[in-house]
Amino acid sequence: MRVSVVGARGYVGGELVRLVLGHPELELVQATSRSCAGRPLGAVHPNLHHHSGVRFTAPEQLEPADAVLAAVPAGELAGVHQRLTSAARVVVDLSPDSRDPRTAPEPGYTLGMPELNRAALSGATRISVPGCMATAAVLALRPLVSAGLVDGEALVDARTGSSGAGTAPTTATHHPERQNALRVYRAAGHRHADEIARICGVRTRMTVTAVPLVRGVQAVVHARPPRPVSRAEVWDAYRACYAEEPFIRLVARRAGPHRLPDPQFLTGSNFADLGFDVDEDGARIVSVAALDNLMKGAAGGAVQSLNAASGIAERAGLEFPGLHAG
Amino acid sequence: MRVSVVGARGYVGGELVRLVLGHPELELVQATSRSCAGRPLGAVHPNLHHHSGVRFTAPEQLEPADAVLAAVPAGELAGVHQRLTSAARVVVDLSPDSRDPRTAPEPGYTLGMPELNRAALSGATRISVPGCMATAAVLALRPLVSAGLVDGEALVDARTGSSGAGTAPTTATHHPERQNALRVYRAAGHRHADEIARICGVRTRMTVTAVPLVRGVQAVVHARPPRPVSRAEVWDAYRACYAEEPFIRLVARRAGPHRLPDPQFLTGSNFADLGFDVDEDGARIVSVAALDNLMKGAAGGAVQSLNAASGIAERAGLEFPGLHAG
Amino acid sequence: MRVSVVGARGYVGGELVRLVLGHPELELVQATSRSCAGRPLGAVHPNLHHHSGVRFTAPEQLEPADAVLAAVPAGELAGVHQRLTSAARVVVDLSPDSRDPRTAPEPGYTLGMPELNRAALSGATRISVPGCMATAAVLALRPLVSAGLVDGEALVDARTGSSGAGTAPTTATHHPERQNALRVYRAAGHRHADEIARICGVRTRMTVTAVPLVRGVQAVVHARPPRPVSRAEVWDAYRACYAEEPFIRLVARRAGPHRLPDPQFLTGSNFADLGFDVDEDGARIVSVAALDNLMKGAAGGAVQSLNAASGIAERAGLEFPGLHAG
Amino acid sequence: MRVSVVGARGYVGGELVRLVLGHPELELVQATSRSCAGRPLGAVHPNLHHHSGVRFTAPEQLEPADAVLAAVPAGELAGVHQRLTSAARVVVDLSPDSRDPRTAPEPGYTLGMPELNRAALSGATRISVPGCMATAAVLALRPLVSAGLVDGEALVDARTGSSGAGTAPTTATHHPERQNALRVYRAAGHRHADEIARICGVRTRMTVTAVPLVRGVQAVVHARPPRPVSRAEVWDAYRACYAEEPFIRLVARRAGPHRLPDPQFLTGSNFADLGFDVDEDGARIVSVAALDNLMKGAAGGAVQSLNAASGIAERAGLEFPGLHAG
Amino acid sequence: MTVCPECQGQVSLPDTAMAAEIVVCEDCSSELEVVAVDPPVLALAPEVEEDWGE
Amino acid sequence: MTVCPECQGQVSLPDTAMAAEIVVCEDCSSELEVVAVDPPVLALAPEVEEDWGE
Ligand SMILES: NC(=O)c1ccc[n+]([C@@H]2O[C@H](COP(=O)([O-])OP(=O)(O)OC[C@H]3O[C@@H](n4cnc5c(N)ncnc54)[C@H](OP(=O)(O)O)[C@@H]3O)[C@@H](O)[C@H]2O)c1
Ligand SMILES: NC(=O)c1ccc[n+]([C@@H]2O[C@H](COP(=O)([O-])OP(=O)(O)OC[C@H]3O[C@@H](n4cnc5c(N)ncnc54)[C@H](OP(=O)(O)O)[C@@H]3O)[C@@H](O)[C@H]2O)c1
Ligand SMILES: NC(=O)c1ccc[n+]([C@@H]2O[C@H](COP(=O)([O-])OP(=O)(O)OC[C@H]3O[C@@H](n4cnc5c(N)ncnc54)[C@H](OP(=O)(O)O)[C@@H]3O)[C@@H](O)[C@H]2O)c1
Ligand SMILES: NC(=O)c1ccc[n+]([C@@H]2O[C@H](COP(=O)([O-])OP(=O)(O)OC[C@H]3O[C@@H](n4cnc5c(N)ncnc54)[C@H](OP(=O)(O)O)[C@@H]3O)[C@@H](O)[C@H]2O)c1
Ligand SMILES: [Zn+2]
Ligand SMILES: [Zn+2]
Repeated sequence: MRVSVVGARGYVGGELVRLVLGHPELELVQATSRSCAGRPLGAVHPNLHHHSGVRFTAPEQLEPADAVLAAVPAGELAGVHQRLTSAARVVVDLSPDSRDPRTAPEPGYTLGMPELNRAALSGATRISVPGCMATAAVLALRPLVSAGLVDGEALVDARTGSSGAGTAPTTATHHPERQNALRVYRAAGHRHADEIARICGVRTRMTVTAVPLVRGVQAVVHARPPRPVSRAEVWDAYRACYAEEPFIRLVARRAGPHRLPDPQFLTGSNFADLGFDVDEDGARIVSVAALDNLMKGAAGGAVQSLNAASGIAERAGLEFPGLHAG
Repeated sequence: MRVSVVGARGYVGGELVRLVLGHPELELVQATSRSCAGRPLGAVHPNLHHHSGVRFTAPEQLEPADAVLAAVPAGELAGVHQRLTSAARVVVDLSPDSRDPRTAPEPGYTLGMPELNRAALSGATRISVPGCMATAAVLALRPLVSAGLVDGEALVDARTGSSGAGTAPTTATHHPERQNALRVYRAAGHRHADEIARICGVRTRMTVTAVPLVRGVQAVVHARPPRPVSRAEVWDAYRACYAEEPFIRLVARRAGPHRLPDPQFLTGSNFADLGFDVDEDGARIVSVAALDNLMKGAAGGAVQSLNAASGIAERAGLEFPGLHAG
Repeated sequence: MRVSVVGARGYVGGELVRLVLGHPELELVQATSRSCAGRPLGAVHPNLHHHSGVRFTAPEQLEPADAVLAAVPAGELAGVHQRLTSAARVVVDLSPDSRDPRTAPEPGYTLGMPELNRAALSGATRISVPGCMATAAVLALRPLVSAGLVDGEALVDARTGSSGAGTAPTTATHHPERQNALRVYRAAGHRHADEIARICGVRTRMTVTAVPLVRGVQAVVHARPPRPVSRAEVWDAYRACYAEEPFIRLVARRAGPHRLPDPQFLTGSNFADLGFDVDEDGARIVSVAALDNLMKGAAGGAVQSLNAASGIAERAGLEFPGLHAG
Repeated sequence: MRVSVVGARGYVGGELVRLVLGHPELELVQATSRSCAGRPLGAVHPNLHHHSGVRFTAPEQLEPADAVLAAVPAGELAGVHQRLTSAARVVVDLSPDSRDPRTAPEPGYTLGMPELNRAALSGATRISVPGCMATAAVLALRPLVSAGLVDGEALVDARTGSSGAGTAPTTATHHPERQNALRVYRAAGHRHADEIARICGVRTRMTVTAVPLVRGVQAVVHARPPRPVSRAEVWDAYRACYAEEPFIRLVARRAGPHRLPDPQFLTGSNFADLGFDVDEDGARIVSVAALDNLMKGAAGGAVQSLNAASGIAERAGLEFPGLHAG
Repeated sequence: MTVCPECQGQVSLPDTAMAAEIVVCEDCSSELEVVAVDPPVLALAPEVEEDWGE
Repeated sequence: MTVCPECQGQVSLPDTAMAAEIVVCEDCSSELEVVAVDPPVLALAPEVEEDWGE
């Protein structure tokens, strides 16, 4: 399958390019950037130095391909959408634009989250990948909702690394300000809360903290069950949803330093780790999801969705398990 | 006032020594360590190299002083308590032992938290400094409780740097495991929750995460008011408690990268920053406290309490405001 | 090819296991650990959670295989060597023991560095992988020596992340001591200097600094040419050695933030990046090598050598290019 | 003494303000910023929140004071110099402009480095503080030169944290690019090398690496003595220069994790730590200097120089010793 | 077959299982200690408290 | 064929090369600016100084 990446200078775009180049069934046609047209990929993404002969091309030069993966900033999809749909039959969008009816350039985008709607994805030609925090929160919360374990609202406490902000330097991401930050930048309210609520069918309140990491999202979901629950019941809820999922791992060790999902082990990987604990009185479930925001939360999720849509083995090109001491 | 520090090889003990040496009214008599007796302070605490002629002495060699500041690990107070009380009229304990009736070597320890019981501290000779997470959580939560803004339970989400674990190396604090950790090491239940609940008079649920920092504690408290509240009401609640407090700063900027309390600016400082936000519907208050676990959360709080107990100006020796880009 | 890993609980061992599991031509037979026998791999290496059914086995239970990859600490090879050679025809050792005639359990170990002795490696059954700092320094220095560009001694300034110290926690690797360290722990003299000198045929002086990273080694080599040189001459020297090398990339950009080799882009990758600059007067060459100490500097180098020895495509199982913003 | 700070929004300016506010003999008159005039200091420097009633004023509003401390970017001094000299009798400049005859707005600036020219500073009214890397390198190198221990050229390997780049965000200081960087951004040649050479009277070659820290500079100087030397001789050389210096500490422990100067213990402090080692054959001296670039390397050095110039005790306002586990 | 004390999943013990042996629940990955063999009883490995910030 | 100003390697310019176009040296990966086409002349992209710690 011949694939182009639009927005390839960005962090998500760089991962898309890396994944396509390493994918057994995909072939990279073009990688676009307005500001770096003509330059080698390695000039921007040093990990891709000498990795491919492809150079950045201007988005205006987009040529026909089988699929286009688009990772432009929020608000920019409308401006390029016509070009994407002309170039390829399948469009996978990673921006928030296609996820919101108010900004979607056309209706009919399918949610790119195989764990939720694998069937609908099969054969889809317009795929919209959810955001990284929404992915983490939804993965953690949905099994609880499905099992009837959430009474009233859920609280989503999301923690995020700096790469979630993209490549544009600002004072907020200036290293001396960010390196040791524990920045509660959204204490109350967050647009992702609505997205999560919509997908999971339960009201959520959200708080977001920027933490001293480059990659990684961790969502800690606090939920009150309608009656006291045991750990075994929560295990059942998770297994009911994810027993067969290729990219979900249940992690809830009772000993050792690494007990619950920690994004440090998922850098570069498409896995999402899920785990939980329950208060002694059974009155609160604390559910934890970890993933790499640029992978399962963006580029990896997109390729997984493209695999699912195109009848390619879902794990193809996405086997990297992450590192210990990475 | 002549002061000795017991447990001076530790991180809290090292800060106690630094503070006593820089304090206009205190004089350092001894600094004890079993393992480093005879060695200069700088051999363990490089920042104190050549800073004082005092060397570590064995705790058995403890000489008379006006006050002893003790920072031994949990469970070790009983073994040294007799020696402390023999050496000095005033004992300030920083371990958890004196805070819990089951482990306190004698009754009558006064809580070392001037913000709560300044009057009781005046003239006190047995002072027990609360833990760093409890300090942060209590400072954030108590004004809400006092103002009747907490309905039911409160949720305390605490984040902590690695120095909270003390100086003993373990796999959990081994750098390759800890540098990029987002480790939810206590998802559900925590004995600090009881301490906080006792002091604040409200049931709390707690989750604790180790984050990639050396110093710093941040407590994010989620509370539901009995009826929708405005930001102004919450401001009132905080001001009612802390308007005159020398070490409490209310921080809730609406612009710029640094809006809510972040421990990065408090390293080495005795200030505790407090701030908050309210959900749009007024149905949740998110309150944030930040402090340096070794300072306001331990050594600084101890010196502040000793100042308060001894009629010394409460800010004496504790003026360092912290750093920007530190 | 059926392969076992001895010392699989360690950081190098964990990477060996990961590489063998992802290698198209290798199959993991056993992974040994004395302390974790019976436990799943994921209990120690969270990235390998659910990745394989293999559990740790005691080294005493080592079964026949085609090759054994051994990553035990310095000084421990002799104690297990008999067991390794009984179990498998091919032994690849990653410890320093087999590299030094004084500690080698038997003569005849071949240096596991295909860039230097690919021919000798073909068919070898005893392979000794050089250390991570030596690998970096040798890769940077040897082309200069070969081209006659080093007059007198060379100075090797090595910088290393914390994973180079292995898994045993000590005060030196305790997170609060290590997180912000710029620790010149070997200012003068270093046993690696001899190893480098021996391989490159030039006297070297060495300084080693521990820097605030988990993974990564960077060697900065300062050399004086016998006469002023141009950049083009140095390019020639590097190309003469490495033009066809599968895992060497020459990196010397003149613009942008990332100009010379930086290990941050090589985490998890087997590539070594090499670059250089020349003083304006042509009187000093500064040559920079970067690699992942656990990969090209250990486990990756071992698998590359095993590939070369066994007639497997040298890049097999080692394609991961590293990450941008990782 | 009444003092104003020009360029107070910057990192150096923020430290100047903090030091003046905490100084027993200095009083802050004004703190200028073009972009933040009218705003409280805490809006930019969160550590100074509520610390003083002073707000930023526009540089055009500069009022008379006894001294002005100016920390504007390179190239900007000329534009404000007239205003500085009109406002105050004493001008201390921290930019590179006054250090270089080609850019100095007037001749007669005295080098602000009491360790070198304390006598000349007494009564000086134009003081130029050297750069942070130059300060570190000069402190390490000069004693060796004075003692005749440097034969030929010296090599200065400087490592720097990100705050050295000031407050302007760029891709180079964008957190995802910088957090794990080991960036040899000046391998060969550097204009500081000339400054160092000029002050020390010996040719130097320089390499500069950006390391994963916010604060701190470390200079590692490699020098060849004309004949083999012993450690004792080098100790003598350092003591001859610095025995009485209030802000120089000689650090060369033979045991423990912290043996040679490490900037991690100097954050916020005006001390410079110096140490060294000698190769076994006595043929190379490796000398290490560490300091806080914003303190001893800028704001602290400026206040120390102002103290020296004004007959104030040199340590006044500069007693903070730094932190352990900071 | 024995029941996992963590998740109530079915754990199949090897015939040769001995007391103190560690078995792993396939369902939840818990490491379980065989505390008795006849009838088989499994127990969770004891939780070790880690404490920061006392 | 033109000579790379960085490494003296041979750089083949496309026939359509225009002034100000960027070409990449296959040998050293340098990005080179076409400053003239007839005869072709290549120049290194200007180095931008980065400065920390002035
Ligand atoms: N970062 C994450 O963790 C994450 C996670 C999930 C989803 N996302 C979403 O993924 C998208 C990309 O995120 P990112 O972090 O990779 O952003 P980024 O680093 O800012 O990259 C944006 C890319 O889009 C290109 N671009 C910008 N405006 C364009 C336009 N009008 N037309 C064509 N190309 C344009 C940019 O290159 P040129 O300027 O050179 O053209 C660049 O390649 C965003 O919508 C973001 O919300 C990000
Ligand atoms: N770290 C924090 O953030 C923090 C915050 C609030 C409260 N605290 C509490 O403060 C206390 C000290 O914490 P830390 O982090 O500084 O611990 P630490 O680094 O482990 O230091 C413990 C100190 O106690 C000494 N010591 C140990 N056992 C002793 C004994 N039986 N008799 C006499 N001295 C003994 C040790 O020195 P030798 O072994 O050389 O004698 C060392 O000086 C603990 O109770 C802790 O819970 C810590
Ligand atoms: N770390 C690096 O960057 C690096 C780079 C190049 C080379 N090396 C070399 O690679 C080797 C391993 O390094 P590492 O960092 O992975 O060390 P490590 O983390 O300490 O691991 C050592 C491994 O060896 C096992 N082990 C220890 N003593 C043993 C014995 N007597 N018999 C059998 N197994 C034993 C340990 O497991 P149990 O204790 O559970 O048995 C563990 O699996 C060392 O020789 C090191 O010098 C390391
Ligand atoms: N950072 C270090 O480690 C370090 C060490 C030694 C020396 N230095 C030197 O110290 C100086 C300041 O460095 P920095 O890192 O603090 O820089 P910075 O963070 O960029 O701050 C520069 C300051 O100057 C002000 N400014 C800029 N242009 C101005 C103008 N034309 N007129 C008046 N004010 C102007 C800025 O505020 P507004 O834009 O709001 O006016 C800001 O307050 C530089 O010359 C630098 O080379 C820095
Ligand atoms: Zn189970
Ligand atoms: Zn070239």
